[in-house]
Amino acid sequence: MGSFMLTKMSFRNLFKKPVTKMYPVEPPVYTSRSKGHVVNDIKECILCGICEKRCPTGAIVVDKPAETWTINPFACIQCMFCVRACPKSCLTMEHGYTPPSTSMYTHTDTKPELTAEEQAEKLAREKEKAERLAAAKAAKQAQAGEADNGKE
Amino acid sequence: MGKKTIIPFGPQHPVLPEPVHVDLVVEDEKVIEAIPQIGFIHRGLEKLVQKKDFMQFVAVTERICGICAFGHSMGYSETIEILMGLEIPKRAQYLRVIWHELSRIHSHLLWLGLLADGFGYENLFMQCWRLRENVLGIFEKTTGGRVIFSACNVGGVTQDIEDGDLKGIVAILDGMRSEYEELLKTFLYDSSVKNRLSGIGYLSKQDAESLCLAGPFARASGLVEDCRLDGYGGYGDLAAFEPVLSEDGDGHARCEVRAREVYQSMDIIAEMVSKIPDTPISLPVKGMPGAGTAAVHHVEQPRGESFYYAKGNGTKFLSRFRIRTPTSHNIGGMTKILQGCDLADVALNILTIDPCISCTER
Amino acid sequence: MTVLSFVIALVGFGLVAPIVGCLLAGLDRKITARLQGRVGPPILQPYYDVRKLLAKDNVSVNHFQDFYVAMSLFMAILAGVLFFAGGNFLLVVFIITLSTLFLIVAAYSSRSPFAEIGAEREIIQVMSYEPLVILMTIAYFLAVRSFDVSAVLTLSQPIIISLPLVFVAFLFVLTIKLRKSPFDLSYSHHAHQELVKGITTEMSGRTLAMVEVTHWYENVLFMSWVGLFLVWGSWIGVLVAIIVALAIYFLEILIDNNFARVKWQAMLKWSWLVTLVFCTVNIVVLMIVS
Amino acid sequence: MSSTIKSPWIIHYDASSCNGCDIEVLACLTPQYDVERFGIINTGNPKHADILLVTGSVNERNINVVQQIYEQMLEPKVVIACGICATTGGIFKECYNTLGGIDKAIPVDVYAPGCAVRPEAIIDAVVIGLGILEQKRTALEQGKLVSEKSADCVTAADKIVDGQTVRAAALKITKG
Amino acid sequence: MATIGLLVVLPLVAAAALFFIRKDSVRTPVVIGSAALIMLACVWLAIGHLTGTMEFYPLKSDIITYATLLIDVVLGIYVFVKGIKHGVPFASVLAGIQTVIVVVFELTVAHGVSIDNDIYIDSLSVMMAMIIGFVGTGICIYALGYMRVFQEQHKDQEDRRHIFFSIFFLFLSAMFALVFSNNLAWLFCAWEVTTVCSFVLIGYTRTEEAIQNSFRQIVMNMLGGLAFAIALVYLGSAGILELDKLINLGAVGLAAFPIALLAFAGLTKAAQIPFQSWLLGAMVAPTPTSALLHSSTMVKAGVFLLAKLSPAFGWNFNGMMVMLIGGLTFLICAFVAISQSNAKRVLAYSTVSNLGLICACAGVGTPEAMWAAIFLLLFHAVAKSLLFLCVGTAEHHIGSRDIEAMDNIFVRLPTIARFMALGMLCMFIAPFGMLVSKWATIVSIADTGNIVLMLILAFGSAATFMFWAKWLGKVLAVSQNSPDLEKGVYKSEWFAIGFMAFLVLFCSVAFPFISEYVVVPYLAQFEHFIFPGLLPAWQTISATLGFDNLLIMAILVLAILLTFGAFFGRSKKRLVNVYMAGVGVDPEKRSYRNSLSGVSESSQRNWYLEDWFGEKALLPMSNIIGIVVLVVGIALAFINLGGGALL
Ligand code: SF4
Ligand code: SF4
Ligand code: SF4
Ligand code: SF4
Ligand code: SF4
Ligand code: SF4
Ligand code: SF4
Repeated sequence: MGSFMLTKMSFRNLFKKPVTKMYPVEPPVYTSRSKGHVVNDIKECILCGICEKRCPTGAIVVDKPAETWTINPFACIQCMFCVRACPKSCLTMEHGYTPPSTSMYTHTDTKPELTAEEQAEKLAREKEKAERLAAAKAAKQAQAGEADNGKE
Repeated sequence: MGKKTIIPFGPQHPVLPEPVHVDLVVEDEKVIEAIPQIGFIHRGLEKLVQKKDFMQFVAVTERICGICAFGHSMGYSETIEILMGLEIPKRAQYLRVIWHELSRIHSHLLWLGLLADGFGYENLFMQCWRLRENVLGIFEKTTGGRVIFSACNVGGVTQDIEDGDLKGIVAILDGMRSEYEELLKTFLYDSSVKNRLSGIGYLSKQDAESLCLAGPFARASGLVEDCRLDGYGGYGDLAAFEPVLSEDGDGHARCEVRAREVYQSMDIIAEMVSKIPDTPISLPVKGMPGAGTAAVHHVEQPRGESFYYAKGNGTKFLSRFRIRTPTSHNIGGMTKILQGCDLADVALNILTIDPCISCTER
Repeated sequence: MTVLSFVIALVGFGLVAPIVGCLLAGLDRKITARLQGRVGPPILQPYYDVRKLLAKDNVSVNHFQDFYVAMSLFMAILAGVLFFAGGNFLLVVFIITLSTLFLIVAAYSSRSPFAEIGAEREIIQVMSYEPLVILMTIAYFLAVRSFDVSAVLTLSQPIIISLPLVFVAFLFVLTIKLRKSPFDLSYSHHAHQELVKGITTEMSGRTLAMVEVTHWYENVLFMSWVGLFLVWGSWIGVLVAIIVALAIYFLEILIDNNFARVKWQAMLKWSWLVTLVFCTVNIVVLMIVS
Repeated sequence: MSSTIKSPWIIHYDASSCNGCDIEVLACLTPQYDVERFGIINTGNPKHADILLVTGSVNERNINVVQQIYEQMLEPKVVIACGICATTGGIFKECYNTLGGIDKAIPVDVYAPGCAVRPEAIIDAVVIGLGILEQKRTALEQGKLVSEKSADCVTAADKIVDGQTVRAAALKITKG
Repeated sequence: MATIGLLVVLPLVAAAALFFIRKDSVRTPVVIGSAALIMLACVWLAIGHLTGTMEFYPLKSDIITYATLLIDVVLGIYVFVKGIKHGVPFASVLAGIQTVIVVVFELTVAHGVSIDNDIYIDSLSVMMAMIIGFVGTGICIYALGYMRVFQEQHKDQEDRRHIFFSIFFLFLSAMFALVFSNNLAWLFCAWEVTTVCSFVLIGYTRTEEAIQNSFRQIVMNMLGGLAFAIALVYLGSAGILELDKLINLGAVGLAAFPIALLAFAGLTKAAQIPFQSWLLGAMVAPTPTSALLHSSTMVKAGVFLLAKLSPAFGWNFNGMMVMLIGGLTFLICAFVAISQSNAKRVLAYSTVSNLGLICACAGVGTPEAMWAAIFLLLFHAVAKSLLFLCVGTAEHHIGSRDIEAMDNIFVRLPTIARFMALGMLCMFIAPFGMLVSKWATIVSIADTGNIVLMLILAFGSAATFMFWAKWLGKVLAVSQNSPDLEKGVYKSEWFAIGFMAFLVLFCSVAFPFISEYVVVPYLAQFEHFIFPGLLPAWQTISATLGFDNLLIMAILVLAILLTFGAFFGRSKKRLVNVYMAGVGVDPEKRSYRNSLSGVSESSQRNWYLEDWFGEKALLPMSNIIGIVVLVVGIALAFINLGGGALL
């Protein structure tokens, strides 16, 4: 029993600098893992829609035809399911929460228009792919043909 | 004197962190009747299993309650792991224990603060919450979140803590000890605190037993009641585990049990850190919970036993998921101790059972 | 007390007290915050609060409450003016009690369950400190041979020398009067008590602002009661009184921050016990000595 | 600048929050964040409060409570929805007993996202709320208020929404 | 002198007339007419004597002396018979003994004593006469309306209102006789008449409880009467049968024993511990009776006698006894009042408590204390009667005399509630009369340095604050609209209540002047024999209390009245609902959605702190202490102060 048992601590507090973080005068401090908002490196995104499927709150909407990736920051619960699920690892959980606002909004990333070079490269890639496919098909057919032959 | 004082206590009431409603019938300041009612936070989340697959659902369970958030995700994950026969790696088990015990420290500090506020000791409240920020800092550093941090999923944990950081956690906790000691002394021995806590809301061991109390509420009445004794997950590897008990059965005893459990948790964390093996932190989950399989599990949350039941049906959606939370056990005890107490003690009595309305109502 | 001194006190107390009271309240909040390891609000925060309250919408639960509260404010000012005009101490005591009564009635008039319980508790608080306050004035009379406040200025030594125990007992109930923990039963500035905001639950806007200002006036008055124990017929006395009053104010803040709120039973028991023992001993000794 | 924004008293109501946001609201009051720096007091009484912080979504049971608390607050008043549950219903929005965000019940002035909402976000939200509070006060003085969120409040407040201005406005308040 | 006769005879005639009047239409004008005449006579008396010094009148009328003897015998026989009839032999025994003593005394001892002055007038007795004349008759008028409702509500009871009114006026007559008699035998006769009148009035309803309580009253007061009779015998044999001579002897100490007996009689009549229970029991009577007993008659006779004897008290055993009993009663009954929820019982305990304070002041016996006692008596009379009348009317219109039932009375009975609040304010708060008088008490006690009384006063005041404040709060609680029940209140009731309210305010405002021109001159005549060395009365009071302070109080009363008149209830604020934790349903009824999803009404009951201050907790012990103090006090007076010397 006794009284004033907290007084020592109180006096210590009185003569020490307060522990208060002076936000917003001083910017907030984040750790390396701090969760804030989800950012999509849209260039890498292939609009596969896995993140949309994995998101438990339906915060992400992927519109393949329109080439957009949309997130509703007012629905995202920072669970990181999308980040972990993304096959391209193009989603990251950035520091810094979505700032409060007087109205709710969504954030949309559109796949950027490709530059001429990229266009060419893409075309080249597609062409190469088509060729590869064609080759493979041919090879398969050839194989099949062989097998048929073998059967016969 | 025909008339009685009848007060609507809650759901909005500054002393209640969560909405509860109590019809209080008071004479002078003596409570002669107290009829509680809840339901203001009921969301119906158990039914969500039909809409969220069993892997996603861990995010829902984590939000059963923002205080024992980790505990619920762990309880759920372990239930599913039992259901699917998964044995998760030891490191994941140990990490779960560490986070879970950290949660207990943060929960108890939070509760101690609220209790202090309940008896009008603002400074003490502030100091408890000031210390608690250390634990939240650990959470943010290790998982990125302060209160809800999605560190657990079925099959293990989502992120590792490097060994250096583990040492750091122990160091932070050790650093807290001396200041916590002062708080503990204030709670247990300061005359003005004792004056408010001693003797209020007494429940005998028999009462505690017949009312099926759980957690610190039960332990404060001398009941050995702690799921951690079952040694699930990493708890099985503890060298020794003795629940903190008190025989007094009053508000002060409940305060004491929780306050001392903070040390216990610190010790458990230190032990886990010293023993933690270097294994993977999760294992891939394949397949679905099988049709017709069911599992039950229980976890010792800061407030007591939380009970889980899950039933699979062969799809990615569970067909049933149920929780029974510590407060559901304890609410009978609360109504009992409210009878005949002083109005000034109503809030305290409600607080000393550390009610968790959010998880109770789900 | 002359008409002149009354007028001077009216102007002086009427204008200076709210400023001092406001600063004291601000200081209180700042120091409280620092004791808790926080930064705390600006010193002028109480002033901002009142200004804010004045700008709020003008509503009430009935047409009488704000009148009672205004009367409470008026009586608090009057008590202070009489005090500083050197008037009769007992009169001051009675009028400040009247001020409290108006506040109690204001709370009752709302018919809110929380305000009414707050009012009941306020009554208990009055009942706890009233004996001491009356005995203090009697002790004052025994020490000074007059009930007039101005009479202390004719003394050759402060009355605390003859009334040390009464002073201690007064400090005890001062905590109740200043509405500080452990005795902030009827309402406190912080929420989180079982009565929502107790007495002031139904007061809002301007009415609440008046309660705050009343509180400033009251605080200054009570602190000057502390000072009354320390002044004598010398200007040093005034200086000493101010310093000691500030120290006591700090002590009250410290107490506020180091105690759980007690229940009314304990408050009543303790304050009566302290009153009974300390005052009796002090007065008996005083009468034997003189 | 009037005193209204130097003394925002808050009331917090837990609609059907999971406690995560609640404890962050409470944490704002404690030493680490200490919003009393801005003159904020947690009054717990709608009649004294200027800002209503609601956490959690509304359900059948509490929607009336939320509305009653809101109605009992005196003008000028501001509502801040704290947390994802309060803004949209969050992960619970598909639950059978969840009606959705707070704006299903009362007009919301500021939405503060986050699960759980971070104390810093609450502070930002309050700062934005202060701007709106000040506008409403002016409107009240001119007799133009208003229990509903008026249109010009929204646009004016929107102007100070992006991070920079929020910070600037906040700095002005904390320093001034 | 003739006015005094008029004052005694007028009500007597009215009483006789009213005994035969059974019709309301005749009774009303008779009551009002006699009341008006009595008031006029009082005014006339006041004009002549209010500020004058003491005057004596040697009447030397044997007829009156024999008449008093006759009355004494008749009363004795009446009580004797009643006692037999209702099976209370103890009362009969007391009545028998008393009558025998008196008859023997009158026919033997008293015959030989020559009486110089039978009648006297001084400002105190004029003031008492004013109280009786104004307050008492006001209550009679009030009773007209009240008793009509009472009779309507108690149809089963035989209409005995003619007796009721007759006794009322008889009572007044006896009181007038009492305050002007210098001849102790006459005084005794009036004394006994008041006892029997209240006996009849308390038993008026003839219910079992009423009869039981009326007998409690008569037994306790007969004890006092017996003491009075013994004192008479004792004094008669010493050759002193005049009040003024007795008082002048008092300080010398020879008359200590008879004065102790007279003080005992006064204490029983003033319902002091351990005799408080008779006054509580008297609450079963219709409210005008209670009002009359409390404000202007009966108990006032007790304290009046003590106030008269006051100069003979001081630091002697008698003063000590009266002071201790008074102080104890003040303290304990104030506490017990906290635990009561029946409005009339609260009023009764408050009366007993206040009378205790008056007794204590009388016991202290300094000029300031006497000053305080007189003002306490005055303000108690006016404020208490106002309160009783309000409670009575309220009871008829809300159907209960429980304080809890008065919830929201502010809206349901707006005028009554406001008057009631005025009465309460006057009872316990500055700047109204009672508190100012209490102030003087504090001053006088501080002066004499009586630590026990200091403590009693300090704690008693706190208790007083509590029970009044909580009741006041209940009366002033406002809801926005409830039915107005005031329609059915009779004009006579309104008149009486309004009149009392006027008296309360008049006295509060005129306070400084009453003090300076009436009371202080009265006290000035005693300065020579109390506390030599103290300043004369007027100077002590001005030095410690100060005329200017009284003036401040009076101005404050006026200021409060004006502000209330100007602003009360004039607020322009928009009305909103009461906070109900978010689940309010109907703000008028204070209802809310309860735990069973139904609708409950919230309510608020005052605190009664039964465990701390209940009757059971406090009274048994205090009764024992009271009895011990009385026994020891009288015994000491008998043994120590040389009773033999006088003989
Ligand atoms: S999962 Fe990754 S790649 Fe697929 S749509 Fe989402 S962000 Fe794009
Ligand atoms: S973090 Fe979670 S809630 Fe947010 S978008 Fe990704 S999956 Fe959806
Ligand atoms: S399930 Fe229960 S709570 Fe729900 S409606 Fe039926 S009875 Fe009511
Ligand atoms: S708890 Fe289970 S049974 Fe109850 S509502 Fe939720 S899903 Fe349905
Ligand atoms: S008991 Fe429930 S509601 Fe309370 S903190 Fe824990 S999980 Fe949350
Ligand atoms: S016991 Fe309560 S706080 Fe803890 S996990 Fe369960 S619901 Fe959450
Ligand atoms: S937003 Fe997240 S933390 Fe907040 S109440 Fe909802 S689920 Fe809980």
